[in-house]
Amino acid sequence: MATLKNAGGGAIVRRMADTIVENRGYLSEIDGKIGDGDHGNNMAKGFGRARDRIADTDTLSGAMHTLADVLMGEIGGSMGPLYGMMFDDMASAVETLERIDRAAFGRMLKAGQEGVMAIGEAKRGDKSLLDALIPAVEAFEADPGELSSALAAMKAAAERGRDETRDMVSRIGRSSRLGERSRGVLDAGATSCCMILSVLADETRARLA
Amino acid sequence: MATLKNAGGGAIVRRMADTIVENRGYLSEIDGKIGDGDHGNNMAKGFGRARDRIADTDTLSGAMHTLADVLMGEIGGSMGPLYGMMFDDMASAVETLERIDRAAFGRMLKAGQEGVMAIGEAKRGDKSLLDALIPAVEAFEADPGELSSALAAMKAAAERGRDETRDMVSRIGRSSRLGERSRGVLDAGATSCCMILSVLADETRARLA
Amino acid sequence: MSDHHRKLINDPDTLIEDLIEGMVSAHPDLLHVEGGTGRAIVARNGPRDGKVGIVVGGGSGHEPAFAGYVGRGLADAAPLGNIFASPSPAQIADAGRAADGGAGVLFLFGNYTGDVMNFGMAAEDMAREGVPARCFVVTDDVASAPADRAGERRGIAGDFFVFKVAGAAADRGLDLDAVEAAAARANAATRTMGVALSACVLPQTGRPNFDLPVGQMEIGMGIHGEPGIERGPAEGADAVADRLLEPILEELRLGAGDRVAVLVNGLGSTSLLELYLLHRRVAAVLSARDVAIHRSWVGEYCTSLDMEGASVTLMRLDADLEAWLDHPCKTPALRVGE
Amino acid sequence: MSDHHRKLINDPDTLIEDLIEGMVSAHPDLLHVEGGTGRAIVARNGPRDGKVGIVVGGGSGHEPAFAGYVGRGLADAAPLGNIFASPSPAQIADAGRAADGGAGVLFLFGNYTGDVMNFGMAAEDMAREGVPARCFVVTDDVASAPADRAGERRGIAGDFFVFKVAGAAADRGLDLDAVEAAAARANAATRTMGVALSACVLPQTGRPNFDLPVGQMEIGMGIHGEPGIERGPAEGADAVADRLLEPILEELRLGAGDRVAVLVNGLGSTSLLELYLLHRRVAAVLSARDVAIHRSWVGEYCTSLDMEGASVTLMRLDADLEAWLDHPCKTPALRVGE
Ligand SMILES: Nc1ncnc2c1ncn2[C@@H]1O[C@H](COP(=O)(O)OP(=O)(O)O)[C@@H](O)[C@H]1O
Ligand SMILES: Nc1ncnc2c1ncn2[C@@H]1O[C@H](COP(=O)(O)OP(=O)(O)O)[C@@H](O)[C@H]1O
Ligand SMILES: [Mg+2]
Ligand SMILES: [Mg+2]
Ligand SMILES: [Mg+2]
Ligand SMILES: [Mg+2]
Repeated sequence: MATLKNAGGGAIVRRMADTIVENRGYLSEIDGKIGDGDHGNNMAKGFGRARDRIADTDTLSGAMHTLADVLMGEIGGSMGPLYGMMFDDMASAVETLERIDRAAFGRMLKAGQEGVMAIGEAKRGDKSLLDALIPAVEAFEADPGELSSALAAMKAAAERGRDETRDMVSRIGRSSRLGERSRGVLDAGATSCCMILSVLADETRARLA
Repeated sequence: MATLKNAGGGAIVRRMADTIVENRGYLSEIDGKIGDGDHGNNMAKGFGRARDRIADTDTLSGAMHTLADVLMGEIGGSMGPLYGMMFDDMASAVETLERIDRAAFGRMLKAGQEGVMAIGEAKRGDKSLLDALIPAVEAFEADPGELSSALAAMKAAAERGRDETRDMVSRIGRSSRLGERSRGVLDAGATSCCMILSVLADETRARLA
Repeated sequence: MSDHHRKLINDPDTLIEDLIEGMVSAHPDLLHVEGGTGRAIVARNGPRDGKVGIVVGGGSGHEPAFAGYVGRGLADAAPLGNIFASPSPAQIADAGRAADGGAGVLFLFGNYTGDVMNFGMAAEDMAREGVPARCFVVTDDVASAPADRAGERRGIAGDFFVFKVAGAAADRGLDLDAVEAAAARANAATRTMGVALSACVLPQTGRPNFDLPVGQMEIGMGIHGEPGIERGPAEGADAVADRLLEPILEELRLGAGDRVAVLVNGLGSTSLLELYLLHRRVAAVLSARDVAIHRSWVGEYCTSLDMEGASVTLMRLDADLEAWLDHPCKTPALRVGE
Repeated sequence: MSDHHRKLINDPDTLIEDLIEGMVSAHPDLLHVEGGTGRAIVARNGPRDGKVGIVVGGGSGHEPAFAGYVGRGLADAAPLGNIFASPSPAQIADAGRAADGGAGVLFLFGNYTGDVMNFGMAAEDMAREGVPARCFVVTDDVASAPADRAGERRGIAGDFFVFKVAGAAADRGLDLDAVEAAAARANAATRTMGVALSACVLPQTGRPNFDLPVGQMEIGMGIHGEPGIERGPAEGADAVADRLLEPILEELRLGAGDRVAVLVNGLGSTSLLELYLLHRRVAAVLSARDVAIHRSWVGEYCTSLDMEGASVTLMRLDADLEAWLDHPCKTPALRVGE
């Protein structure tokens, strides 16, 4: 059964960072509709800075720890703690492993989800990044196939989850005071979370051996 | 020989005020090119306020005194003193007269010009309202015909004078620090002065008896 | 013609570091930087043994808030976040450590998810180091939630009064419980509502952070451009002042004989002339109800970069709040007393 | 979508009257109105027998200038003109009479045709009433004429230092000649240059008073939007600070051991964040030349309504200027000393 080598996973995290930095303007624009228009700026600052400290040859867990340290230690904002906890807990779940198999990958995803929920106290349906993350983790678990198949299911579910935030009324964060006016636009965090999970799925699948 | 009745000349000053108020935006726009963009606002405020205190039946000299009082007492700016002195001295030159003939009209214009020059210390060619006023007064004097004809000459000269300010380099007021950059646009004060003299010419000619 | 606003900044990546250097260079007698993160601005003459440490903070872009309130009698330190983003726990803890005089530290900040999480994490970190640190969340923005959910409201310009009161209480030697209680009294007595007439341009990108057409206003908009409660054609000074006052007066139930402090705050590019016109109306409305103004502040105290707009804040006074408000302080943005 | 900016004003015809009511309502302990024109704002605690009266003024639209500088230790009174237009002689004379304490009155204002004429006429009127009144014209704007015609220069934010010095000299009891001489020393030691990144919107009409495309800047622009010396693409904080400093440093011939006061002034909608970035560079450049900063002010002290832009002013200090600068004053816009 194909697994992912922990070593060399730094490249995956660097591709994530590339995607976030490329989408800086887009993510800020979405956030501007019902938030304060800075999601892309904050994210690009954190991921961009982490990218400079990560080598392609780093382990996946090491790279995620570095990313978490930058987000939580230097970036602040909402994303510092939320994605900081997510990547920190994901990293801790696999840091002792040389190779990450389907089961370990699933534990890693689940740990990330729980990390976000512990610090942010949001639930599914609140119109947040959890609306991409939770269904993605569920789909990964539920998929009957191998790791590659589960990753594809995860990515598809993240995209659907992101799209579903469009019709939600926000109950968390900056946009939660808008009531009905928050309906009709994507959630910025769900959009960035979907990007992160998509890169994770694509880059992992390309490295399965 | 046709002359102008001093009584009822209030209507002439009120028409002047109408014209200035109507051209508020245009005069500010011209001033904006090489000045601070407020010439129309200041003028409209002063002339508009004076208009409310003048009756059509007032004497020309009385109406000009009222206008001068408003300009000098309440308006300030550059135009308060300059046009204030002009109308005050014009009014004083004819205030004892029942009818204003060509000679008296000429003395009135000359007094206005001297009033402006005494307070503002500008000369012809400095790119100011004097570049409309001085040639207009000269043309009035030089005209061989009756009052009506002299008024027509005055109006035409004021328009030429105004147009000539376009090619001048400013040596006075706000725009004088621009050097060559002040060339190429009309002077705002010359433009308003030409409006004032045009209305004075037209309305006087319409009332000659 | 481009629509890209070039702001008077240098490298966007060093924006906050440049700001900190600028503030300290302008007020070297009042401010300096402490701690490894380089993000904590500390009063030269504030923190001292036995005094509760006062830390105020949040994202940048609200200058003079928050570092402008650092100085004797007000805040001991402020950690500076990025534009519109909470500082990180490490940056906050730097400020907390600098402010600590052995009597505990109070963190005061506006009610935003990011700030709640980051300050909360910093307070936990400090507790582990043996420094009792508590969080106090300002919730003055009446437009951001109904009265029965007042605890969910955002903190905006009312920070000014809550910080001032907490700073004075600490400076007078009250203990951590009492300082927190003073802040709570100030927060309970303070209401703000704002109006925006334009978006603000994010200095890093040169682009407005949302869309608000010229000639329109948004009532109740937040200081990061969070949408408000109503959008419509912009109105004049008196009409806008009346709209902003209405919910404030209703909630504070002000009547004859009451005393208030007033803050008319500019969001960035509304002229002082306009702010004075707003104050004129506020004073007239209060006077018609026989409510006395104890003190007013008119100017830019909590901005939203270069947003056009303003807010009105009232704090309903009692004898203690009045005394804390009048307690001397000396900071870059606020000076009170002799 | 309309391009008409609705400003937070009421009837344009009562704009200045509303502003005056607003200022007095916000600072009743410091300010009141005297005289029949209703346009003279007077210090409650300023004018007194035997003191030279200090009157500062000019057009409105530069708030807090000029009435914001009225108060004990600085100006005794300020007549308020219409937006960007000198007050009239009658309005000026109201201020002059209120400021008169029998030792003469000094009128201080920026060098503009309108102000020169109106203040000059007012001084003549007062002289006829038996009050010796003199005019002092501030000429700090290096961009407005070459050094050999420095007397023709405009007065802009440097007003701040010249007014402060004259106010202190009068408060210390100097006679009219000596106060005038102090103002002259301050003016001779003060240089300013400004930059605009946008036009200002005239509140009465809701329209910009000239055209400056987004992304462009004009170096040397006046505080009424009078064109400057160069237009080009907008630049960053350091580059702009360097440009503004260059002619100032050259004219003031500042070198090792010299001391200066610094004013980084916002024109209306440039954020305090940006102003601090400018100050950062000013401080760095001065420090590289071993020039010491005695004191700095960073904020909005002489605006141009809501214009985007800033100016940098330096005053080269000697012992007297420094003492006058440090002399206490208490006004709405400026407080110095204990
Ligand atoms: N408590 C929370 N739990 C999970 N996600 C959250 C929470 N609060 C906010 N978010 C996410 O944060 C996103 C906004 O992020 P960002 O713009 O970077 O922060 P801020 O709102 O502080 O400016 C939202 O779109 C939402 O997905
Ligand atoms: N000394 C002077 N003598 C005559 N006209 C002058 C003088 N100074 C300025 N002006 C005129 O004033 C006009 C500008 O008027 P206005 O815009 O109302 O005043 P300000 O320049 O004070 O804003 C100029 O176009 C010029 O014609
Ligand atoms: Mg955001
Ligand atoms: Mg003008
Ligand atoms: Mg934010
Ligand atoms: Mg003007």
